[in-house]
Amino acid sequence: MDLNFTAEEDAFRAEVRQFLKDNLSDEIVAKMRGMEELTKEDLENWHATLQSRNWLAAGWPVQHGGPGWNATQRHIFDEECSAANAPRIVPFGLGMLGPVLLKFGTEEQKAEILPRILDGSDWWCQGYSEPGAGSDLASLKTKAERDGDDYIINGQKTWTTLGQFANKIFCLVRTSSEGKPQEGISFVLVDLDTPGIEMRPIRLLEGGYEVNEVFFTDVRVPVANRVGEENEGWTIAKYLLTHERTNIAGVGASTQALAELKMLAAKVSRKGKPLSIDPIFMAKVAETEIDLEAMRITNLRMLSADATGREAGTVSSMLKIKGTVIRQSINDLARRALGPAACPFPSEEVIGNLAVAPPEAARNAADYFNNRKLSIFGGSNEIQRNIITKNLFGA
Amino acid sequence: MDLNFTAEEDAFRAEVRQFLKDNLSDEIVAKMRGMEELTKEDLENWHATLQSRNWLAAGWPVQHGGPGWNATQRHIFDEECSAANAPRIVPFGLGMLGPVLLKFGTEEQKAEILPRILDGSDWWCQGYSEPGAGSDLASLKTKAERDGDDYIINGQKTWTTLGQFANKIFCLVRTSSEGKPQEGISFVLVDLDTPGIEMRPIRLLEGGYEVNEVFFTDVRVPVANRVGEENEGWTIAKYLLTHERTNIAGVGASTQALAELKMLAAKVSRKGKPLSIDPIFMAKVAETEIDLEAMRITNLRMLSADATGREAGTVSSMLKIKGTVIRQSINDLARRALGPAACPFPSEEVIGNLAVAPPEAARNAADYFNNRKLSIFGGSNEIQRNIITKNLFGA
Amino acid sequence: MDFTHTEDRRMISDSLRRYLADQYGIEHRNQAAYEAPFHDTGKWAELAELGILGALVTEDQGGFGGHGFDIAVVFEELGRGLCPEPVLGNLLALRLYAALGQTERVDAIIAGTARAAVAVHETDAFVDLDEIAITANGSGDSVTLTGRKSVVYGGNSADHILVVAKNASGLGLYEIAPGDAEVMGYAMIDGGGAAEVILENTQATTLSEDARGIIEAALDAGRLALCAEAVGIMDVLRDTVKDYLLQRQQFGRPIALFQALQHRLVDFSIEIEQARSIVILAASKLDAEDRALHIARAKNLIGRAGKLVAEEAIQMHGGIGMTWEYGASHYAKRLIMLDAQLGDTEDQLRTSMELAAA
Amino acid sequence: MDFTHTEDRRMISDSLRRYLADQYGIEHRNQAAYEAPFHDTGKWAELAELGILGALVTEDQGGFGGHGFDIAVVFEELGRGLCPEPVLGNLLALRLYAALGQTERVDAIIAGTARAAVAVHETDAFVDLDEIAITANGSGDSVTLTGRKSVVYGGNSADHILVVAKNASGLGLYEIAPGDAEVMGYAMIDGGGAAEVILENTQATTLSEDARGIIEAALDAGRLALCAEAVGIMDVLRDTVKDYLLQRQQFGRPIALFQALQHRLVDFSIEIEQARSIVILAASKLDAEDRALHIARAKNLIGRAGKLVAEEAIQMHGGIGMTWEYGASHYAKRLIMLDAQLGDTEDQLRTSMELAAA
Repeated sequence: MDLNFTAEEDAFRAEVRQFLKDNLSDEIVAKMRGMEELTKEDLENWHATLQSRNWLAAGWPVQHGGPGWNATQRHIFDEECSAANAPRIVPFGLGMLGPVLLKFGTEEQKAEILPRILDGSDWWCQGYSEPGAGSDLASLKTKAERDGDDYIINGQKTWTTLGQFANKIFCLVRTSSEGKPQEGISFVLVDLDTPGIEMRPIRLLEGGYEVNEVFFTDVRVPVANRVGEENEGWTIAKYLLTHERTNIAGVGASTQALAELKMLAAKVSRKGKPLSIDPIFMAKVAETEIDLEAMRITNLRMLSADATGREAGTVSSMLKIKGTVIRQSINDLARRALGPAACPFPSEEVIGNLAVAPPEAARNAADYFNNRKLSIFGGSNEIQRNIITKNLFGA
Repeated sequence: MDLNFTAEEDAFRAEVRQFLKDNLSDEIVAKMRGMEELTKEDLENWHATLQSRNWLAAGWPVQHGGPGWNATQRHIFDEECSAANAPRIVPFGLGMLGPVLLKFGTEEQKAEILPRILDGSDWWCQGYSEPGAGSDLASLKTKAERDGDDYIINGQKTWTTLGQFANKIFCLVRTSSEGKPQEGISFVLVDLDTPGIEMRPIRLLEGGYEVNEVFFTDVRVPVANRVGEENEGWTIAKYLLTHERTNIAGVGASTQALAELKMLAAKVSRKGKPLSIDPIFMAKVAETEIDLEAMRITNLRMLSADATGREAGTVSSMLKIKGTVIRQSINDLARRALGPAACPFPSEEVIGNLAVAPPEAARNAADYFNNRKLSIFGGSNEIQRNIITKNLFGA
Repeated sequence: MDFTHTEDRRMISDSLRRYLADQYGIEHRNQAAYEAPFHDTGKWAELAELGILGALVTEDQGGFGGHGFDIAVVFEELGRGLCPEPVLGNLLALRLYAALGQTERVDAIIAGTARAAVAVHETDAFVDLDEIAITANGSGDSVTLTGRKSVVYGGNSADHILVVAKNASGLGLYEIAPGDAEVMGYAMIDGGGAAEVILENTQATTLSEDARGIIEAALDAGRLALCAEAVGIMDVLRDTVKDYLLQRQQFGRPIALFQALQHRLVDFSIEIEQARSIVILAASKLDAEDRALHIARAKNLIGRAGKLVAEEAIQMHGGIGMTWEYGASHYAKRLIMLDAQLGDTEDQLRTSMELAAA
Repeated sequence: MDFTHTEDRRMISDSLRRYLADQYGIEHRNQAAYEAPFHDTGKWAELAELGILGALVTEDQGGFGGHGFDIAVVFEELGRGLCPEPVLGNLLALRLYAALGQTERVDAIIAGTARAAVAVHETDAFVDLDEIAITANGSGDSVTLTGRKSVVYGGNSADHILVVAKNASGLGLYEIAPGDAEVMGYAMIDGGGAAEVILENTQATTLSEDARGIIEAALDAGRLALCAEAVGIMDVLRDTVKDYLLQRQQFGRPIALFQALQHRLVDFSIEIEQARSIVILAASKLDAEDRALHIARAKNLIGRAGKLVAEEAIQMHGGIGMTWEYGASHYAKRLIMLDAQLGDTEDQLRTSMELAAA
């Protein structure tokens, strides 16, 4: 048993920290601390900054332009990025499509697509969920019918995150209605400029805009755009669900959010005293912090074991559930800390001129509401419990 | 809206309180506060005391020897009994079999059995659950086969509370295996002296003895001992499950337990201060007290509505669930209040000579463990949730 | 004991429910709630006509209600209809004007011809009146006020603003004309309007130099109102979840058949009944000596139940519960945010612990 | 980073697990645990032979372990086997004797030829050393002690009792022979022995007049031990529940198919992993400067997770989980009660809040 990082790992951490210090602007840090939506430009600039150091595609092998990090290095990188309030890397191309192509793509697909993800030529988004099939992916209805060398796609996708910034979408579509529902699904890549595609914004409950509906009407896509075999998209979908594990618990982001919460508690007062010395409130903060400490170790245990298969599914589902519970608990406490100052709708005007709350906390309530998504999107916590159940009972 | 009791009701309360003051011995009160098991004699004496005032069979009509109280009077009586630390009336004859006979029994059965419950000649116990059929009563297997004017009973019952004090048992038995599982059940009365019956104690996890297994081997019971029609026992079972509602929430007992908890918190200390001024502990006490206050009103609302049918089932299941959660929370806090003084096994010797805890609190941990039964016995909280679900969805 | 409302209260409850259902649908609501003045002035007049403001003070005071249950029935319906009108701010003002015998103001508010708001919160005085820092300069007719009052409910659309401020004898109550201060209105995140009120040597009329008692009573009336509003909201959310579970299919069957969801629906339904009960108790105590304890307890339970119901309602809806377009998400948002008004779950817990120990 | 145990630790863990499974079945355990001397002296000697006591102190001190992970692996197995032997009391004593260089005592305990216990708790000093009231009279060789020490773990079967008492320089550590005091032994509700130790001018040997630091360290080692024991217990309870759900039929199918139970099993399984993680962290910190903070945090989390797991395990078993005869009920009981030892969930929370703020 040794919970310490090696000297090399510590050196790597120092290198990352220095890079972030040198390259992350105060403006971006302020936006991140204030939970502001980043612009497309903000995100593209940050991607480019990382790519300049070859650190953008953290999970990719060296020959395809990744840094070739192991799981521990990636973890250290994630931790430092969170601690520095760096923007999160947009995962759809780098963390999702990239690994899929690396495993299932043809050489042509890899050669054509991967470089364009790295250099920012393409911004990918995800076409998985449908209005009638959220967590139950196998029941998806969007159809791709073969017509010569093309598929004709008809249907609707939803919850497409940052689709408004994207020029490409990868989709699960139904290419056959025979057999089990999972059996007739294929994974295809679609250019969002193709005629027949319409993207409509979905406004989230707190007022923000980050997800979209995507409508497909007779959209013609070359069969060559399929990744993997026809009707075998389910394998890819499952691979994606369990592949991206290093940051599923969100330990770094929660650690940062907890630090902000504690600073906030020292700034606001209740009954004439700083909230940070109120035992009832701080007991909740302390227990949340303890849970987070434990999860940090759980996360390291998983990294270290580098488990595969069934057990990996269980652990990553556990981290997803507990990680979201902890993050949502921090959000809840941060909103509460503000008292009635949490009430104003956090418009630019309110934050800029009215300063009802400490400015970096003005979006706490909005962030609380927005982060209710964490336990719903990407496989709801209920679905995660079902997955764990199956593994527990060996079914 | 009027939450006040009428002048008559207040007068009735005063009368009950005075009676309890005059008739409840200090010895019994001390045993109740100390959560000691009462002896058979203690219970019989208390029954006799109440019966001397005609107050024993609270739910029975006047012509059968009850006081003819309405639901509010019964509630007041229960509240005062709990507040005075009076023993609980043993429910099997008075609260369960009595009402069943009043509704389903023949005139002969009523005339023969009811007076013997009132005067203490008979002590009834309950033969419902079976090892394979706890909350799923319909799957019971104990068989009663017709042989002339008798049934021959074979099988096993379990969780028979205070069976060790009883001379009679009422049972659900299977008289037919045709149709739905509920359809072939009958309700029969059995003398525990009948050859072929063996009662074995079940020790509960905290070490106490209050429940039993009852084994039936070729036990011969006259068909005349059946209540209701053959194969229609399910109707009676369901009636019993929803009939006894006035005290299902246990508000009185929880109120008394909470008062004891608060007294205890003032007696014990943490970090040099009385636990009763520790905000972290007392916050939990306060929230439990608030929940109990709310449940007191929920209970009164139900009394007042005197609901029947589906809604009554929902409300009584809700009260059962929340009532047990609150009571168990009080038990948990009471055990915690003692710190390591909760550790000793509460033998007579420990309580009598060692005085590790305040003597009236020495059984707090045992009581905590024993009261885990509250959410399991008498229809587990899971079964109650299923009942409420059915009613919510109108299924 | 009697748990049925009087005929009069049932009537106002029924008519308010019908009015909001017919006239204040969720789309109109969401428009009104987030665009200045963050409510619908036309509807305000109609609500006044329905008598919902008169119901908030007694006959002696010029209304026709004024007891705990009057406030409760009105706000339960406002909750059920997710009404963003500034009734809370006007309730506070009405109770204060009425307690001080300011008949003219009371009548105008009841008639819907004037609106008022009460400025209590300061940055370092969220709930505890002892911490209020703004101090009245001068006395009698020539009083000025300087400082900032924060998150004044309905302050953006008020014709009169009552300001709570310190003075030599304790806490006083002062009236200002909004035009004499800087009033910066904004929408709240759950809709409806509030304002920052910045006072700088602002001329004020002294209404009372020793108003602490009536201020506490008015705030408690406001807390009761919020609790009752929460019950109306929770009833809607329970029904919405129930309907959604029956209608939504997953893995080929309605998700209402998934036992894990069933049991969670049951658990929060139980808390809704607990919430209803504690509001009944608190309403019955609004004029009693132990008012403050019972109100604090009620708002603590409502805070806990509300959080459970709101979060479960969003979660059990899945993605759709996260959207602006779906009505239930706004109900959930309001349910969460009302906890922050006039003292939240923990504030009320501290208060009830102090009062119970006293 | 490396989350695998050393070969040595795996060996002692495996042999202890096998020994307890083979030699200390639940029926024998329940007999030994509740009949004086509340453990099995024969088995104690065998456990000593297995080396489990030697594992609790370092090589320098005469043992062959002594680090956090040594304590953790031993106690995790003691938990898994629900062992009622007085290892906790002897751990505390060993750590103190070893810190003071009392080689003879250390060797005797490791060899299994002597047992010792540490008397800390008093009626008004459960966890906080500042509140200890018993004061040493005299100094050096002629010290007497008067007062009552409460719930001394393993005190009923100890050959030596270490007493924590006040003196002029702070907290001292004194040794008494049990025969010189009144030692009233009893079973604990979850099995195993403890004692009240009543001192009346009891002759004592001074081991240290300034022992606060080593006492705190020893208590923290005890807390870590309890946390690790809890993890072993929780693993057994999870497996037992899992098996029971698969085997128990209701309404014609295994109750493992009921989703509400599935999701609850998942939720407490997650807490078990969290518990395992926090024990690893705490074990790694036993010799570190921030030991006290990490130990307090671990025992707080263990208290919360333990309560959830124990209560759910009983509940999900239904009636059978309520019985003495069924093994899991004893595991649940131990899991609940160990929280009360050496400072419970709330005590540890207060401590960790104080330490984090310091």
